[in-house]
Order: sequence, then C-alpha cells, then structure tokens
Amino acid sequence: GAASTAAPADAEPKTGGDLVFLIDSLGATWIPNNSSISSYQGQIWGNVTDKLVYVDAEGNLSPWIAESWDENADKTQFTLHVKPGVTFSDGTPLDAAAVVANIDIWAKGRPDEGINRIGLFPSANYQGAQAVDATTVTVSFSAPTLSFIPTLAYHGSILLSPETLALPAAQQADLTQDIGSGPFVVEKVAEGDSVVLKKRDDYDWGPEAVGHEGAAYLDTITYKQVAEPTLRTASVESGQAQVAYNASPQDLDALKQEGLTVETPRYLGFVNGYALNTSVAPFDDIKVRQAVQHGIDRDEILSTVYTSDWHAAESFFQSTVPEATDHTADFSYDAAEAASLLDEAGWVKGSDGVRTKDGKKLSLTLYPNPYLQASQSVDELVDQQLTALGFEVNLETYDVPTYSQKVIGNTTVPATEITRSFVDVGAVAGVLTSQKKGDEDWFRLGTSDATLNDLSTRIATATDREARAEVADELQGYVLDQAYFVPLTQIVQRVYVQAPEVSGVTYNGLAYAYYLNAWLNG
Amino acid sequence: MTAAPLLAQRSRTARVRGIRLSVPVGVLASFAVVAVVLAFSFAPALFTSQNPAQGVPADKLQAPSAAHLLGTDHLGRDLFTRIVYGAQSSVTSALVAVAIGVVIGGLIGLLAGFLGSWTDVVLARFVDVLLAIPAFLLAVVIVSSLGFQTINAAIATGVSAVAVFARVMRSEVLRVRSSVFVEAARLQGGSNLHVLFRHVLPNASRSLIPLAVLQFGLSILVIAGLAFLGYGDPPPASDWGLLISAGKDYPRAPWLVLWPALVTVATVLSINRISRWLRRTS
Amino acid sequence: MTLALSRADDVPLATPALLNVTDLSVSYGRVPVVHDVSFAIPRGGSLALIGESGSGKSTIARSILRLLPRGTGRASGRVELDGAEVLGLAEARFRPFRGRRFGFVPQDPAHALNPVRTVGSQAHEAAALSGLADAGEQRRAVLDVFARVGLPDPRRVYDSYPHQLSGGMLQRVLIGLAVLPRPELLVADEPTSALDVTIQKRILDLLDELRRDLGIGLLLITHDLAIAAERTDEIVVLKDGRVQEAGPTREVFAAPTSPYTVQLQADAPALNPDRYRRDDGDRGVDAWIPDTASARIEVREVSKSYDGSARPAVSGVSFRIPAGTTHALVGESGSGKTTTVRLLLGLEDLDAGEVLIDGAAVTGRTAAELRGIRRHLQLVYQNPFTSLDPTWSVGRIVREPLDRYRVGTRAERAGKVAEALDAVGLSPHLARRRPDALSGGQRQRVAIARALVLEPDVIVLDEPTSALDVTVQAGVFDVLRRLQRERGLTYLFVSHDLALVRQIAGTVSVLKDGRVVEAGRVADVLSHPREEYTRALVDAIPSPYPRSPR
Amino acid sequence: MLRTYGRFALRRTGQAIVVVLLAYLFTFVVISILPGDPVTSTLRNPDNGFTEDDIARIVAYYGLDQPWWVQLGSSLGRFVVGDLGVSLRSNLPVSGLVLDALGSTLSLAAAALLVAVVLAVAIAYGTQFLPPRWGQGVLRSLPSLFLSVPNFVIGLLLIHVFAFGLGLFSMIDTETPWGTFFAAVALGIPVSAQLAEVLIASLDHESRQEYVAVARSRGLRSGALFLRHLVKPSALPTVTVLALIVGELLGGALITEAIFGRVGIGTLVESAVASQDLPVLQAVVSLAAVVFVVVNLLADLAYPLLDPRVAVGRSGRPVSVAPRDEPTTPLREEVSIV
Ligand SMILES: Nc1ncnc2c1ncn2[C@@H]1O[C@H](COP(=O)(O)OP(=O)(O)OP(=O)(O)O)[C@@H](O)[C@H]1O
Ligand SMILES: Nc1ncnc2c1ncn2[C@@H]1O[C@H](COP(=O)(O)OP(=O)(O)OP(=O)(O)O)[C@@H](O)[C@H]1O
Ligand SMILES: [Mg+2]
Ligand SMILES: [Mg+2]
Repeated sequence: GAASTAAPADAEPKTGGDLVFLIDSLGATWIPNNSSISSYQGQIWGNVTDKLVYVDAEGNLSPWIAESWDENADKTQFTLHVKPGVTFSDGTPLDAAAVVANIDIWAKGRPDEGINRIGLFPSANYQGAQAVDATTVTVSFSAPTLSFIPTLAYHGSILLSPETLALPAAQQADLTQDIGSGPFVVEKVAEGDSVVLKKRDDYDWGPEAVGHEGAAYLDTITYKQVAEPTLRTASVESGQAQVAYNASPQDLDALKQEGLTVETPRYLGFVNGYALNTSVAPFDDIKVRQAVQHGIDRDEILSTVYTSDWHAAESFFQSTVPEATDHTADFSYDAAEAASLLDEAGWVKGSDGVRTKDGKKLSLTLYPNPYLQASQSVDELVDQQLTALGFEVNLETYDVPTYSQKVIGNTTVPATEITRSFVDVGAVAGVLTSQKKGDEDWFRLGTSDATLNDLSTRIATATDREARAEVADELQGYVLDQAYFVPLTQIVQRVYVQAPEVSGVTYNGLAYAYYLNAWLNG
Repeated sequence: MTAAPLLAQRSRTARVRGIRLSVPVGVLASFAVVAVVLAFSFAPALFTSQNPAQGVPADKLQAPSAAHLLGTDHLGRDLFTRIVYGAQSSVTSALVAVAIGVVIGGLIGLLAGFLGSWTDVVLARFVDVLLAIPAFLLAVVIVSSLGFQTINAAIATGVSAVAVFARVMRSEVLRVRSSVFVEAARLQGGSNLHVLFRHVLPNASRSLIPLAVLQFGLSILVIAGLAFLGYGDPPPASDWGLLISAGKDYPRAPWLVLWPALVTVATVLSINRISRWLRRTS
Repeated sequence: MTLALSRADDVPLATPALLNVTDLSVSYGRVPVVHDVSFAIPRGGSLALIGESGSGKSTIARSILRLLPRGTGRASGRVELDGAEVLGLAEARFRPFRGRRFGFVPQDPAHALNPVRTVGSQAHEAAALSGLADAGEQRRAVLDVFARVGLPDPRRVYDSYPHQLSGGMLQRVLIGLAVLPRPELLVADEPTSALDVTIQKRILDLLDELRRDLGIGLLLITHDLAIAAERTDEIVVLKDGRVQEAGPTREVFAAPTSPYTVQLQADAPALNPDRYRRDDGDRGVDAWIPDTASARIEVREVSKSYDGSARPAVSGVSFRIPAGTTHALVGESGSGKTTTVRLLLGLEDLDAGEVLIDGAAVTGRTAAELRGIRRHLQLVYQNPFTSLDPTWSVGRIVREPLDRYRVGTRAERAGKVAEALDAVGLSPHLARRRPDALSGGQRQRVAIARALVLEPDVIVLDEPTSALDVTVQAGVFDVLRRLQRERGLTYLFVSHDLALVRQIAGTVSVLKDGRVVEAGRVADVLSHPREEYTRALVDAIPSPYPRSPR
Repeated sequence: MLRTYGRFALRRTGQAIVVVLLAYLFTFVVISILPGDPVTSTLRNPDNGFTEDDIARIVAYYGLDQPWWVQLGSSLGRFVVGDLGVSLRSNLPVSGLVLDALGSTLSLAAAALLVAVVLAVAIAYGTQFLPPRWGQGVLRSLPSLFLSVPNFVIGLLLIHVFAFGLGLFSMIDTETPWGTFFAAVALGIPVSAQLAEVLIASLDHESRQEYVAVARSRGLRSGALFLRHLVKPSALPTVTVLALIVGELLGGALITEAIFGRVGIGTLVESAVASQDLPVLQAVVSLAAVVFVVVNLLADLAYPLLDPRVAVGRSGRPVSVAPRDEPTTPLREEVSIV
C-alpha cells in the first residue's frame, strides 16, 4: 500500500468525524462518463465508486473488485473474476452482468444521447464483453491490448449500477441519482456549491493495497467549492476546514511552518514540458531545439515557482512511471552550450539582445497550459531565461475554451506545453507520430522519422511488459536526444494542504485523495 | 410668467461662479495624481530603470526596501516598475472604453434626439436593452464572446457604458434642440446639418465631458474587476487589476495587493474629484 | 445713510422705531455685497428699498430675517426690532421672532412653496404660529385669510398643489400666510415683479389695505421706481450695496440729490411717458399712417389653436404695419402675443388667415423662398439668456446670419459685424467673449446686433427688455430708436408694459384671450381706452405721484 | 386621468416585454459571434482522447451542429413558452439551476440594498446636520471614496478581517447571517455611494430652494424642516435612481459571490461564461433584464402617483406639469445613472 500519513506511527485510527474538503470547483456535469476524469469531480467519484483494478502511486496494479484476471498470450482476450458479495448502495449486486454493462458504456458511451465514451479506453480494438457466470467476465479485443488492465484502474473506469447507466443523460447529470458501490454515498448536492458524502456502513471491499477492512472511519466528507486559493488555505489555517485542494506552491513552505501537512502526490504520465513543433521555424532546426533544452534552468524554476516537494524532470515521463529511466544528461542546463548551439545554427545576437537570422527574429510564443495551475509562472520564468539567451518570447494565455480552440490541434503552435497522465506506457504510442488514425503527432513529424515510427509501433503492439520497457527506454532516449521534447519538471497537479489532524489518506497513481482509510486525530 | 426673477437668479449664480473660479486645492492635487499616472503611461522609462517583465528570481517576494521601493513579486520582479508600466494598459484600456461609450453612445443619443420619430423609437429600445442588462454582467458576456484580453475587456466595458452616454446625450440633445438659440439659428438661415453640428452637438456634449471623466474612473474599476475574474490580459502584463488579483494569491506579501490597490484608488478618486469639479463649473 | 441715521435719532425715545437697521454690512464668503446700510421704519410705516438687480436688496432683507445662506453669508451691524437687537441672538432665541413678528413675502412665488405638499398643509405651519392649536381652527383661519387676500375659491386653493395655481394666486397665498400670524413687520421682496401688471396692481392694493387695517409695518423691496413712488412713505436707493440716497419718498422724487437716482428716474418709462416724443417728426412714435398707405407687414385674420387646448391661442387677429413705424402688441400674459409673432415669422403653422409681407402672402412658399423672406425679417427674443448659443463667441454669433446667407467676403463680414456691434453700442473687444461673460443688457444688445447685421427692414421684438433693469432697458431702446431713425426700420414690438409702449410705439393692438379688443394710435388708445380691459391695463400703470390722482 | 394613466401603463408594459425579448436575442447574438461551441472545446481536452467522430456525434446531440438561425428559432420558441432549455455544462434544466441560485442572490441583493440605503441615508443626513463642519466635509467625500475602491478589494478586506481575523463567519458556510451581512456590505458599499451622492445632491438642492427659507421664516425647527420639507422632495429622485441601481446589484453579485464563495446567479454566470454555456447565460441575462425592467416599470408607474408635479400626458407619456425650469422634477427619461 502507498498510504502516506502524517500521524505518528502509534496513533490509533478513530471512528467518526466530519471532514471538509475545499475545492476550486465542482466541475461541470455529473454524467459519470463525462465527468469521472475531471480533476475536481474525480475526487468525489473516487470515494463513491469502486474500480475493478487498483493502481498505486508507483504504478503497480493490484486487484480490487476484480479479484484476479487472466489474459491470453497475444493479449486480445481477458478474463476478469469479480469479487462476490459486492453491492451498490441501492442494494443491487455488483456482479458480472453489472461489470459488462459498465465496460460496454466505457467503450462506447451513448454519444447520440449526450453520453461520452471513456476517452482513453481502447475502444478502437474493443470487440465486446460477456458475463460467463455471475462472477466471470470475458473481454475481447481485435488486436493486442496490453493497456486494457491498467485502464481498469484509470480514474475514468468507475463502476456504477446498471440502473444508473440506463438513465438518460439529464438524470445522470443529477449526482444523487448516480449509484456507486464505494465507501461513501452521496448525501446532499448543492449545485455549484457543495457535495456531502456519508459513509456506507456495510462497505467491506476496499482495495487490498490500501490495507483497510470494513467501512470508512469518517462519518461525512463535505466537498465545498471555494474558488479563491488563498481563502481555501486560510480556512484550513483557521480551522474552518481540514483540506484545501490546489494551494499555490508559493504558499506551501509557510503553511508547513504553521504545522499544516502538505501532500504533493505525483500522477503517472508525462512530465511537464514542451512538445516542440518540428514543422515550423525555428524548431525545424535540431540545434535550436537543443538550445532550448539546455537554455532552461530547471533548478531556478523549482526554487522560484515551486518548493522542495517538486522534482526536476529526469526524462520524458514522470519518474513514478515503472518504465521511466533517467535521461537527465540529455537536457541539463548549460547556458553557454545553448548559446553556442544557437551561434552554430546561425542565429546572431543583435543590438537589442534578440538573435536574428536572414533578417528574421528568433521569436517564440508560449501558451501556458490552462490545466496546470503554475504553468503561467513557469512560462513567465522560461520567458526570462530564453530572453537572456536571445529569444524574443511572447506569452499568450487563454482560458480553457479558447485554449482548446486556438492551441490544441493547431499545427502552427511552436511549443505545446504538456500535462498528461496515463496509467499505461502503451498510451505513448498514440502521441508520437501520425501512423494511425487518431494519433496526435505532438512533434508534427507525420511519418517522416522512421526511427520514431518504428519505436512507436513496437510500443503499441507489444505483448510483453518486460520487452516493452526496453523499447520505452530507447524511446525516451531518442525523443530527448532529438530534442523533440523539452522536459521542465515533474508534475504535481494535485496539491493537498491538510490540517494536522487528518491522517491515513491514500493517494493512488492518479494522485486523487482516497478517504477509506482516513481519520481525524484529536 | 416667471421669467424675470428666474433670470435675476441665473445671472446671480453666474456672478457667484465668477468669484469661485479659482481651483480648489483638492482638485489641484487630483490633477497632479492624474498627471503622474499619465506620465507613467507615456514615459515609464523616466520613472524606473528596471524591467517590468524581467525579475531576479532569487529576490522573489521581498518586502518594500530601498532597492525595491514597493517590494517584489513571486518572480522577483520589481512591483513599482510593474505598476508604472501597468499604468499604460490600465489607462489606455480605460480610454478605449470611454471612447467607445462616448462615440457610440453619443452618436446614438444624437441621432435619436435630433431625428426623433421612428429612429428614436428603435434606438431607444436598443438602449433600453443595454440598460436593462446590468453593466458588469453585460461586460462579462461581451468579453466572454470576444475573448479574454484586456483590450476586449475595455471594449466590453465601453459597450456597457453606451447606454448611459446615449441617454444623457439624447436628453441633452432634446433640451438643446428645443432651445431658443437653436430656433434663432434656424431663423438666421441655418440648415439642419448646420444646426446639428454647430449648435446642438457642441452644447449637448458639454455635459458629456464630466460624465466621460467619471466613466474613465469607473472603467478603470470595471476593467480591474474583469481582470480580477481572469477576463483580462494574463501576466506578465501588469494592469493594476491584474496585479491586485495576482497579488492576492500571496497573502504573506500583502504589499502586492496594497500598492496596486492604493494606486488604483488614488487614481480613480482623483478622476472622480475632477469630474465633480467639472460638473460644478461647466 | 447719514440721512436715515439722523432721522432715526430724531425719533423720540418713547416711541422707538419698529425696525432700526444700523450700519448693516453683509458679505458672502469673502465678497462684501452690502456696505454700512442704515434705515428705520416706524410702526405701521412703509419703506421702499430700491435699486438695480444685484444691488443687495434681497441680501438686506435676508439679513434682517436671518435667512442668509448658512456657511457663506455673514452680516454685521445692528438690527433692532422694537429696540431689541436680533442680529446677534442665538437661533433658538430668534425663532419666536420668525413669522410672529417678522413676516416674509418672498421674491419668487413659484418657488416659495414646497412643490410636493399641498398649499393647505403648508398653511397650517403659519396658522400654528398665531397660537391656534386645533387643526379645525387652524383650517378656518387659513380659509379666512385666503378669502381676505382675494383668492376666489379658498377651499380649492387649500387642497391644491403649488403648481396648480397661477403666479398671482401663489403670491396672494404667500401674502396671506405672512400676515396670518399678524406680524409687526412685513418684508416683501419684489412681491410683484413676476406678475402681470393688472395683478400687480391688485397685490399692491392688497398690501396697502393690510397695512392700513392691521397696522403692519412694510419693508417693500422693488426695482421699480414707480411702484416705490406710488406706494411708500420713505425710500432708500441702493447701488452696489451702498445707500445712494434716502428720505421721504415725496422729497426724493421731487428733488433727487444723487446722480444715480436722477438717472433711475429718467429711465423709468412710467415716470417719463414722453421720453422719445421730444424728437420731432419721428414717425415711429407719433405718425398715424392712413389705411391706404401700403403696409410693410399685414396680418389678416390669423388663428391658431395648439393641440390639446380648448381655446385658440390666437383667433382672428389682424393688424398692419406701415414701413418705418413701430407697432405694439400688448396684453396680459397668455393673451397670444408671442403666438401671433411666431405665426408672422412662420415658426408656427397658421390654422386660418394669412400673413402678407409687402403685399405678398407668405403661406405656401417653398423653404427656399421662406428663407429669402426671413432675411429681411428678424426677431429679437424675449430672453437674452437663452437666445444666444453659450458655446459661441459674440463675434461668431453676430456673424452667423452672414455666414448662413453667404453675404460678402470674409473681410466684408468682419466689417459688418464690427459695424453692427458698434451700432448697438458694444465695444469691439467684447466680440471675443462668450455670452456667459456678458451682462443681461449686453446680451440683449448682442441679440439686436445679430438681428441687424443682415440689414433687415423689419425687426420683431418680443418683450426685448422684460428681463432687464430700467437703466439697461433705456439703453436698449435708445439704440433701437436711433437705428429706426437712421435706417427707417419697421418694428413690431411686443410688451405687457404699457408705460413702455406709450414711450416708443406709434400704433398699438390690444390682445385679450387671443383676440384684438382694441387698436389704433397709442396716444388715442391709452388716453381714452374704450374697452374695460384696456382701461384696467392703463390703470395698472403705476402713477409716479402717490396719493395725488392726476 | 384614469384613461390616460391606463394607456401609459399599457404602453410601458409593452415596452418592458419587448426589452426582455430583445435582451434574450442580444445575448444569443453576442455569444454566437464566437466560432466553435463549448461542447467541442470541452471534449477537445487532450486528456479525454476523443476522436473527431466522437465529438461530432455528441455535438449533434446538443443540436449545436444546426445553423444559428435554427438554433435561435428553437430556443426563442421555447423561451416564449417559458422553457429555458438545458445547460450545456451540467446537463441540468436551466430553470432549476436559475431558481436554485436565485434565492441566495436575491437575499444577498436585498440585504445589500438595505445596507446601501441605511448607509446612504446616514451619510446624507450627516452631511446636512453633523455638528462639526469638518465632519460634514469628511462625510461628503465618503461616497467618492467608496466609488473609487474596487469592490473585490473591499470584499477581500472584509473576509480577511472578519472571517479569518475575528472569526465572525466562516468561508465554509457563507449563508449564515454574518456571512450574508458582510457580503452585503461588500456589495452595498459602492451602491450606497451612488445613492448617497444623489441624496446629498438633492438635499443640497432642496435646502437651497426658496421655499425652505420661506418655511424657516415661519419659525420651523430644523427637525421639522427636514421631515416636513426636505425628505419627500429629495426622496423622489432617489427612488428613481434606486430602481436603476437594482441592475448594478445583480452585476456586482458576480464578483461578490465569487469572493465570498456564495452560490448564486453570479457564480452561475461565472461558470457559464467559462464554459460558454449559452442557455444559462441567456436565461440569466433575460432574468436580470426582467428584474430590472419590472422594478423600473413599477417605479415608472408609481412616479406619476407619487409626485404631484408629474402627470401623464394625453400621449401616454409622463410630463412635467411644474414650471419648466423646475430642476427637481426628474422625468424618468431624463434621469441617468452615473
Ligand atoms: N448666496 C449667495 N452667495 C454669494 N453671493 C450672493 C448670494 N446671493 C446673492 N449674492 C450676490 O450678492 C449681490 C446682491 O444680491 P441680491 O440678491 O441681494 O440682489 P438684489 O438687489 O436682490 O437683486 P435682484 O433685483 O436681482 O433680486 C449680488 O452681487 C449677488 O450676486
Ligand atoms: N407650444 C404651445 N403649446 C400649447 N399651448 C401653447 C403653446 N405656446 C403657447 N400656448 C398657449 O397659448 C396661449 C397664448 O400664449 P402666448 O405665449 O402667445 O402668450 P403671450 O401673450 O406671449 O404671453 P406672455 O406675456 O406670458 O409671454 C396661452 O394660453 C399659452 O398657454
Ligand atoms: Mg432680489
Ligand atoms: Mg410671450
């Protein structure tokens, strides 16, 4: 288990207590498929629903509602063995039939009725699921799908009562009608304001990895929306709440000094960094790309924007990803090296400090990623650092809707700032090139880089995890060597500031707070 | 029937005004504040040698000191410098807002009041709609449609002020249009256009000036409010509203909120004072 | 002032003057406006305070009543009522004097009552002062006093809001409320300047009567010399806050000693009916042109009703004005004078009748033709404060007609403007000023200059001096008379001031309720009025020689 | 009188309805200028991993693939019969969302109005009667100061002092009496400034009127003078401005609610704006217009009944029947909010 706890080792868990969790937003709709991956609503779904598989902070998978599973040799056929005796909070059994109904809706959704499918579910290869008996489910795919089992641990794959799944979208959007099997049930919803969860007394099927039997300790959890970050932390400081979500990194040291606990779990996925667009100037030149890699002082970012809870990137992936390997040397900070790379590439510094080549300025526009809170500050600092190097840097900040219109999918954006989680390294294959329909082609290489094509295919079609890990290492080395990707820091997208009495909170591989095992001291 | 005493009264106030034309100290101080702010926005480099966008990260969040008069922000940028440079966009955007309000609102009011009949009816309904939607809500809706940038916030603020200017202009035009000197101008052989541009417009716009000054101050606040909600330019821009809203995230560095807020209050207060003075003297 | 002072000293100690003002000086802020004024009023006596606008008359009244604006107004000197000094009293000790011993009739009846409360509810405040506590008794007292001041329907007045009453009625209400508590001294600040001559006379008669019957002392403020002469025992002449002359009215009039008083007396039309008749052979005033002479302007049977009013504003009005003469339109307020003028100028559409200029009908002309006609037909408005664009300079205002009609070159226009300003006696340096920076008389001269600059042959003057002091008025008419002589201009002159009409017009039409009730030579009509209405108008002209009917 | 008043009432009501419909239309047009739609942009979140095919089908579900006039027609058709549609963001019926939010906002607005009126009357009374002269001067400059402080600064200040410093209310449950009170203070202060300015100006104006001097010459005490002569005429223009200010309260709620963590119309708008939730925005804007229009309609209808100087003309328009130069007769068409 990966229970991180602030309580002294000898403290005995206490039953009872009400926890108030202050959150920036309660997200948009509550239609489960549409909202379960939300950074905000995911917090609540995680406590009111269970999943088939559990993933811990280090990316290890372990059984949960699926007691065990089998897979065939070419990883196209999976058999899940469902834990018996599990019920939804309305009393209906969580059996094989219910699992089939859930897998079906994850894979397909009901788009014509406004219900999305689960985005990262390997729907393209999905052939179907069958309940063999009350506790056995078989799932088949048309191609090797190593990512299927990890996906079951993904925050999107929450199990809901088949009756809920059959409801029309407008009723699913009412959280009180969404029935899960988790340790807490929804007690009260004030739209846009708060959600109150109440413990489910007969709960007894928490993930083995968490190491907790029976019902939760806490009586209730109140998720209360407070949009201002300082008001959230101030409320915890003044004892009006127990947890403040997403505090500003700048504040953390001071908060710790006041005796509060700060939790900065990292999720599995890519590090924060820029995917460079090789199809437009100046990043069509490898030397310029490398200059950016070496021109960024990550320590300064860590010390200015973040705190000691953040870690420098060591690779293209977060170091908690099991397949991640250390490639720090490929992109270490070296301003002199960066400058000489730019000189070599023919970019000459002018009197205003900006480099030019053939009359064109070395300019670059950065678009801070609205999904990452500190992105703005990081980009401002990168702006300062690259300006010193002779770049002319512009910052364009957009809100989420504008960002998704103007930046996402825009093939002229020179550098896209990445924040992206995944539970299985197989997902990486989909972002590197444009070999398959739906591939994202982050670096705008198309299929022009044969090495990358090959690496990407090998990751995607792997049927063996060990072998795939080696390919992943090779891939990380290649991408960083070609300077397609400029890593900045490892992402902590979810920061929790807690009152000292909060103990026993568990963070899974997606860094959501799970309160099954949590209690309040004193 | 009451012409004579009325006139006596009017001439007296005119005489009284003649006595009072000296400018009060408070107004002089207000002009000084506004002059400094304008100087900030036209020649920021005169007031500070530092760079508003480049800071020394090691010096982050320093309290006010000799090196950093008003302290530094979370990236070690000098707050005073940022305020000085922020004046430009705060002032220009407020000017843009006022210009939109005055020009569009003034035009609507002028046409509605001067042409009357169905033009008046149509324009009046349009103005009613603008007026019926709370100004700040209207600005938010418009800025959400144009995109979250300071210039768009300024445009939105301007549009939300159109109704006020249109109404004042219209009633002024109606007043002037029916005044005796306009009829006199007609008797002197003046055409419609001549009367409109030479008599009605200059007279009607006189009362628009204090209103425009007042709106200038209000616009600074509205744009700051929009920036506060995140509907303006992002950092490293340093509009005052943005500085306040970014500063509030650092409760341990209260100067980050205090100084931009004080500068904003001082500026708006001075502008309001000037507007009041103009209204009283014009 | 020394005069008044010595007179006050003459009064035996046993019967102290009712009001004794000694060395009163008043300033607003740092600006002194009244300097060392002294006078006294015996019990039941009357004193007139006269002087031009702004000379400090109201200020003196307000200092006595302690109604100077708080904060700015400051008075020094002594004001004694029945020997008791009141200027230095604490407000709480002075309050019993208010209303009970000092009654006040304000200058402007239209603004002297709270507009959102009924007249009756405000009258109770006055009734309460007379010691009546019971609301019913108070009401009865109020209705009584309303009847006493000649209000036709006291009950209706009691229930009305101020705006529902005419100026004359309001003035009577105010007088009634002031005398209701039977004060010892009534201060009446220009109680009639806002009113028609006929009503004016009635009000002044009422005041005389009350003074006689109730033994109330009267301080009457006026700028009208004739009224002062007719109605008061003593007079104090003010100019710029200083006493110019004081003494028994009769003596002052018989032998004025200060040049200012001399001038005032000379300028007052009622006191000088023949001012302009001295220039012999002046057709404007005296000539009576036979019907056969061709008329420069002829108005035939014109009628006009405004939307929504039952009675026509003008109905069947006719008159003709031969070239080079002055015709006057007179009548009380609302009798249709202005409407007739507007019809003549084509500013309103005629319902019936026609207007002929040089024998040709004006109606049915195109806009361009009308414009051509207007070139020779100029109007001077009643009110010089509204008829000039405040944003324009005087030079530009006067040049406007030239610009509009594209007369001559730039230089020629400048020359004509200078000429016109010169003709009305305005110095050229005023051309750069804006109207706000001019006095009322100067403004009206600018308006006349603007009317003159196109060299029209007809000028219509709608009460051109009703807003001005007599001295200023005299100046304006001097100019008009001179221009008529020099250029042979034709004037249509609108007024309700018969004394003035007698001075300057040759022929006259008397209007009542939109109809001409009498017309003819001024000398005939005013000396031998045939109609009752005209007689009333003529009688209302204040007579300069008090209590000695001619 | 009754006939013309009826015509006047009818005319004003008709205008009010037209204005609300136009406000609805206006919002639609303004929001629809923007290319793209909220659903697409949410689905485009790269974490979702949707294909364009998936997105197109969902967009079709919301009817967002239709040409704008079809969308406008159907939504206007629904609006006229009182159906506000379904939120694009939360998939819940808009009417429910708005009703839920309305209660909190109305109580906040009502409290703020109360705070504003009390504060404004206190300030205005003080400027006329506070004994020390300098005190009057200080009070006179208060409205101007209130109007110069960004209201979010006031809000933040109140929270830090009273919620965290003194612990009078908590940010968790902001709908407590103290929580509502301080939010109302933050919202009410700028409004009180406007009211106070009008009130002071009209008190100043009225007390300079001749009739006040004349009433004083009848020996009235200051108190009686204030109550009998000054209150009513100064209150009339203030009522007019008060009606115009209602809109301001709704607009100001946007920031106040965001800061005080209250759920109401303001927060509804904020989230709707962030997600381009057109049906919600349209509903809120129309609602605000309805509130504004109804309040002003009532004020308009009441005015000729309250002020004896204003009557309804035969054309069905209110006209001033007082002497033309009467500046205290604010015909509503001439009053402006500044
Ligand atoms: N409240 C005031 N503040 C400052 N100056 C004033 C005030 N009232 C009057 N004055 C000035 O005092 C002088 C005397 O004014 P006052 O009203 O006593 O004149 P008046 O003789 O009554 O004139 P009118 O015939 O026009 O009524 C004028 O110059 C006037 O401008
Ligand atoms: N524009 C108008 N609309 C309606 N009625 C009007 C209008 N102008 C004047 N009247 C009415 O027509 C009648 C004549 O008014 P007019 O102005 O001609 O009188 P006047 O003799 O010039 O009075 P005064 O001496 O007061 O200037 C009055 O009863 C007046 O109320
Ligand atoms: Mg006076
Ligand atoms: Mg007239």
